[in-house]
Amino acid sequence: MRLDQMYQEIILDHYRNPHHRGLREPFEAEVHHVNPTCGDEVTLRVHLEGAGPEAKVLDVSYDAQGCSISQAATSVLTDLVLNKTVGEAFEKHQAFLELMQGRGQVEPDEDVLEDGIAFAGVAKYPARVKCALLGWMAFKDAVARVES
Amino acid sequence: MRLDQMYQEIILDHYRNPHHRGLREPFEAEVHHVNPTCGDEVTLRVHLEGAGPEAKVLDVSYDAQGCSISQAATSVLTDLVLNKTVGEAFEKHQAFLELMQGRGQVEPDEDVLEDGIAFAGVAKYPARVKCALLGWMAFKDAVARVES
Amino acid sequence: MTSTSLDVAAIRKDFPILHRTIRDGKPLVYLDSGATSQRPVQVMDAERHYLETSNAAVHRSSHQLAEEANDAYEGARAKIAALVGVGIDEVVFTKNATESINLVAYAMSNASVAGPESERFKLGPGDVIVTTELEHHANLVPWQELCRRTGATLKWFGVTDDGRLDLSDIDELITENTKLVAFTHQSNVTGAITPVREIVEKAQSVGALTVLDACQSVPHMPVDFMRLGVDFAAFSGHKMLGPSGVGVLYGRHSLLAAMPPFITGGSMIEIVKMEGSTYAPPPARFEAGVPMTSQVIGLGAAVDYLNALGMENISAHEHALTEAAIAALREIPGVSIVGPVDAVDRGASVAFTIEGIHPHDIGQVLDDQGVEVRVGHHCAWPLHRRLNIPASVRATFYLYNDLDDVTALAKAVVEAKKFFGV
Amino acid sequence: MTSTSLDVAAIRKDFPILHRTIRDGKPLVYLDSGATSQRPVQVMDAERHYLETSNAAVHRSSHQLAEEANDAYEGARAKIAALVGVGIDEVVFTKNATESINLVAYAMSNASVAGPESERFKLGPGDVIVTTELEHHANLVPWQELCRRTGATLKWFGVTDDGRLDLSDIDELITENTKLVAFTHQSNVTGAITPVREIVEKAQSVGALTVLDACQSVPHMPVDFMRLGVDFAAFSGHKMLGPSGVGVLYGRHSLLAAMPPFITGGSMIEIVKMEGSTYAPPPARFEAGVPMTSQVIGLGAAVDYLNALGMENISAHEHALTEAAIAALREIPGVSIVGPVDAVDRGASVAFTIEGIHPHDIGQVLDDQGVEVRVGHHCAWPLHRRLNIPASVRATFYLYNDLDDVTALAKAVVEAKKFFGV
Ligand SMILES: Cc1ncc(COP(=O)(O)O)c(C=O)c1O
Ligand SMILES: Cc1ncc(COP(=O)(O)O)c(C=O)c1O
Repeated sequence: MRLDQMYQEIILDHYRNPHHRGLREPFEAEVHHVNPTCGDEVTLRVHLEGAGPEAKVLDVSYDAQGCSISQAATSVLTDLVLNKTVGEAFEKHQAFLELMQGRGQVEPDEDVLEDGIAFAGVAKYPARVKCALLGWMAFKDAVARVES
Repeated sequence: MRLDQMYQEIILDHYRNPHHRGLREPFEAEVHHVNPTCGDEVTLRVHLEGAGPEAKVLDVSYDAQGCSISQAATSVLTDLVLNKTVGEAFEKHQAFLELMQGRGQVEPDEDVLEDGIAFAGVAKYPARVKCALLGWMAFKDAVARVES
Repeated sequence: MTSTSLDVAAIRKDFPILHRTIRDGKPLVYLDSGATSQRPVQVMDAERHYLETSNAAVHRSSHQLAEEANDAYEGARAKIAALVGVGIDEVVFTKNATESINLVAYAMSNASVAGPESERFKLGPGDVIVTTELEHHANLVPWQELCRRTGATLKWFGVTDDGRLDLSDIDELITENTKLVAFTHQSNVTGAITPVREIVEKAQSVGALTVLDACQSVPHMPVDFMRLGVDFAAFSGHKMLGPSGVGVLYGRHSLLAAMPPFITGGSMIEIVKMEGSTYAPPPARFEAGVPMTSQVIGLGAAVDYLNALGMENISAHEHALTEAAIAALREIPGVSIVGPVDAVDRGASVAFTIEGIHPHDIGQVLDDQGVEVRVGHHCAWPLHRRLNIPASVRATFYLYNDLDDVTALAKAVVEAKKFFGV
Repeated sequence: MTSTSLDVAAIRKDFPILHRTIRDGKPLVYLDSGATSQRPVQVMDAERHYLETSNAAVHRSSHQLAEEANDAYEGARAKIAALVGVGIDEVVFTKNATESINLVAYAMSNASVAGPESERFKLGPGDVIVTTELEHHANLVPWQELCRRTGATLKWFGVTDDGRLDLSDIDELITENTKLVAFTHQSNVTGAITPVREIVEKAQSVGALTVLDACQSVPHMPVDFMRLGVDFAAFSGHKMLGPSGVGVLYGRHSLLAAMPPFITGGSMIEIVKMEGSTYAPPPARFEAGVPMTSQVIGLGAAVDYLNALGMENISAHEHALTEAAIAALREIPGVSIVGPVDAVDRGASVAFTIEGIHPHDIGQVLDDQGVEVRVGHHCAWPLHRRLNIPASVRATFYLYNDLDDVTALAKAVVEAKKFFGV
């Protein structure tokens, strides 16, 4: 069943037990993003130390509502960026973006994306790509706001 | 040639030598009508005596710019309604309208429409029907304005 | 399995797309006609025939092609007017129902810079526009924007727990200050059918205009705007077997004749000078530019198709499918219907949720089995908020669906539950 | 007789309508492509293929059909953007060029009730909009109405006796008060091509926005909006072998991103609450409602068709026909060309009058011989007034015309003179 390619166990695990969920203090920026076609929403906060690409991501906290794909992707995101520099986090974001927009043609690098490679199957369903990117877009936006 | 059905000699005669042309005094109402698709225009005045259907059409004077069909139809109109009652004039208008909207299927009554029967061929060209009706619509509008 | 008053097997032969498969060879079960319907060969052939024989710019050129094009275009207008019981000159063509509604909203703001002849449509602070909480965004956002432009206030009818309009405060909402009441004929989510006459009578008693969103009614049941008494109504061709890119605005003739234009340009003018222009009578006044010509003609063919089946029969057929779908879904534990659970005054939109699975995920499993439904808020976000659900799954039925499709839906839902282990 | 860089005989095989006859069996000589072009089978087939395989509501549903529909729709957007040298997100689909121009005009009036983010588009008394006396009504009346709504003043470039723009007073017209300059790339009557860069540079020097009416250029020659430097541009699908019911607005991305919406409703929103809504980024912000889906896809196929022939070749071909037509008509006594009599900076619209015969009557005789031209003011009434003619006859050439058509035109004109004895 092709469905199993999309709903890999890793994704369902993150969905059922999301990592780092909840809104925490302290934070420098909070953003609210929605997926207007389906109504999925995420409120996301970042807590950074320092400035520029060398700043460190001390916390990413969030409250979200949405499908398994958007929930799991946000959970994976927190695993990937916590305690990394902003520069490293953005590299991972770039890699995840390429994977998701690759229509299933891009081979993900497990060293970079860790659990994120489970989303390779989602990339074959263009309508769900937005779900997987919701949290990531919010993260990028939040960091940009801290910096501006 | 089918064209000869449209451009009957009577029509071309009225076009070359329009009857009752020019703007005259006295008049009770003056209207300006246009055909917005082609830019044909007519300014038309009526001079009535009395009121209601029994009022008499003492003068119809006009200044017009347009194709042979619109010019000739206005000329024929003046022949048909001058010195008639408004009621009679409207009957002729009605007969002419039916002829023009008949798509060539209506047999015109020469007793009622006189030279107007020459327009039977025009009725086969829907795009030209508006040309033939321009002066008539202006006449009807002008009479209505006198009465209101 | 055949169901009711329609010979669905014969009908399906007219719809080539229904014979394709989805994902790994699953037969297509198309349950998304509420978003857009499929098109029979008769409609596609009518457009093509026009294009291969008479295509020309209507209302502009006067050669033989243009004559034929005009006849085809205006002939379609007559058919469409007859379908909804209105005069030919009361039918304005737009690109979709969304534009139709915006047309009225913008004409009303334009009225405030027009002369006294447009008095009837002027709005300002203190004036009230009333809409409802179950509207499609197309019948809500334009009124929000109109209020923003004019300073008028937006108020709205609420919704009952089973997704019907709550008209209990009609006397507070529709008052002397109310200038316009905009509401849907049938919810595109809950399927609830509005008691139109009740609202119209109240609106008329205070002199308010009425705008009916008929997107989900005209394709599915006999509708007569004249008898309903509404002043304006909007619907889209693509939801009633017709082409995309064509919508309809019905407007009472006396109102259209007094209303300022919306989109301006060629073919809607009377006289144009650099210093200013005057406008043609309706419907031309509201059809600027070269129109969606072949699409209007295609919509005329769609009307022929619907008439040949009979709107009463279509409505009865959909009623039977709705009853069956609600019954089948309610048998599945964890499924909640979003909307009335009886089929009284209710159209063929069956929305639902499943405890423990997000609608997007349900839709994915259904798609994997060839069952094409819509998931999300279906452009009715405030309604979903009111019902405390982030989204829903929506199956919509049309004349080419039958009881087999209902069975396929129920089976796929059970499968979804199994897949997610709930 | 073949003419130039195109194999017209082969091309004509793709256009079924060109093989019909007019009136009593006269072969069709279609010289009205300036009003609307004919459609090749490739375009009709592309639409039909989409409808028979993937038709769904784009940007809404997420099942497999909708996925395929989205890909087809957005794929067409990419092709169209590439044709005119702009970014994919800079292409907005409308129903026709008229709507495209109105979109900008209404967004500017909406800016006056929006927040400071729309400052760039606000207009009021003292502000000036500049247009020209040779515009199509579609690029004139919307600006008249915008001025009426906002209190701004409309000014315009005049026209020379041979139907070109008179830019001699550019420094008086485009000043610090000028907020927008709207002008055509090519006159749909005189065929005169505008020196776009000269106007754009002047407009940019005072910070005014530019809107280019590209209806008569994009179908006929290579056009690159980015290189021309205009801020907005409008054109219609039906004039470039594409379906009716689809138009394009190009907008510079930074401007579209800052501009308030025009038509509001589904698919253009970000968040909708009863109390108010926010809007999606462009191009979605400007595409409310279910779009003209199959028509956009058809337009994509039209772009493929044009590209396969090559816009340079099409332009060269039309240039040759224009030169031949002007030469042939000027040989006939009593005929006056409306527009430049040389073919320099001039497209394939050849308008003319005949001493002593009204254009409407000329058109009738031409039609009787199968020659389909347009008569009237061609939605450019102020231009005709300026040139002191009530109307004109207009022959327009496209890629499926050849020198035989020029000969047929000239012959029919001689016939018309004979018929009316002038
Ligand atoms: C120069 C020009 N501008 C604008 C238009 C309007 O285009 P449409 O009617 O497709 O909106 C046309 C054609 O009608 C045109 O030739
Ligand atoms: C109830 C209702 N109103 C309005 C619309 C908008 O129609 P369109 O998108 O065709 O303009 C729809 C469908 O999308 C609808 O279901």
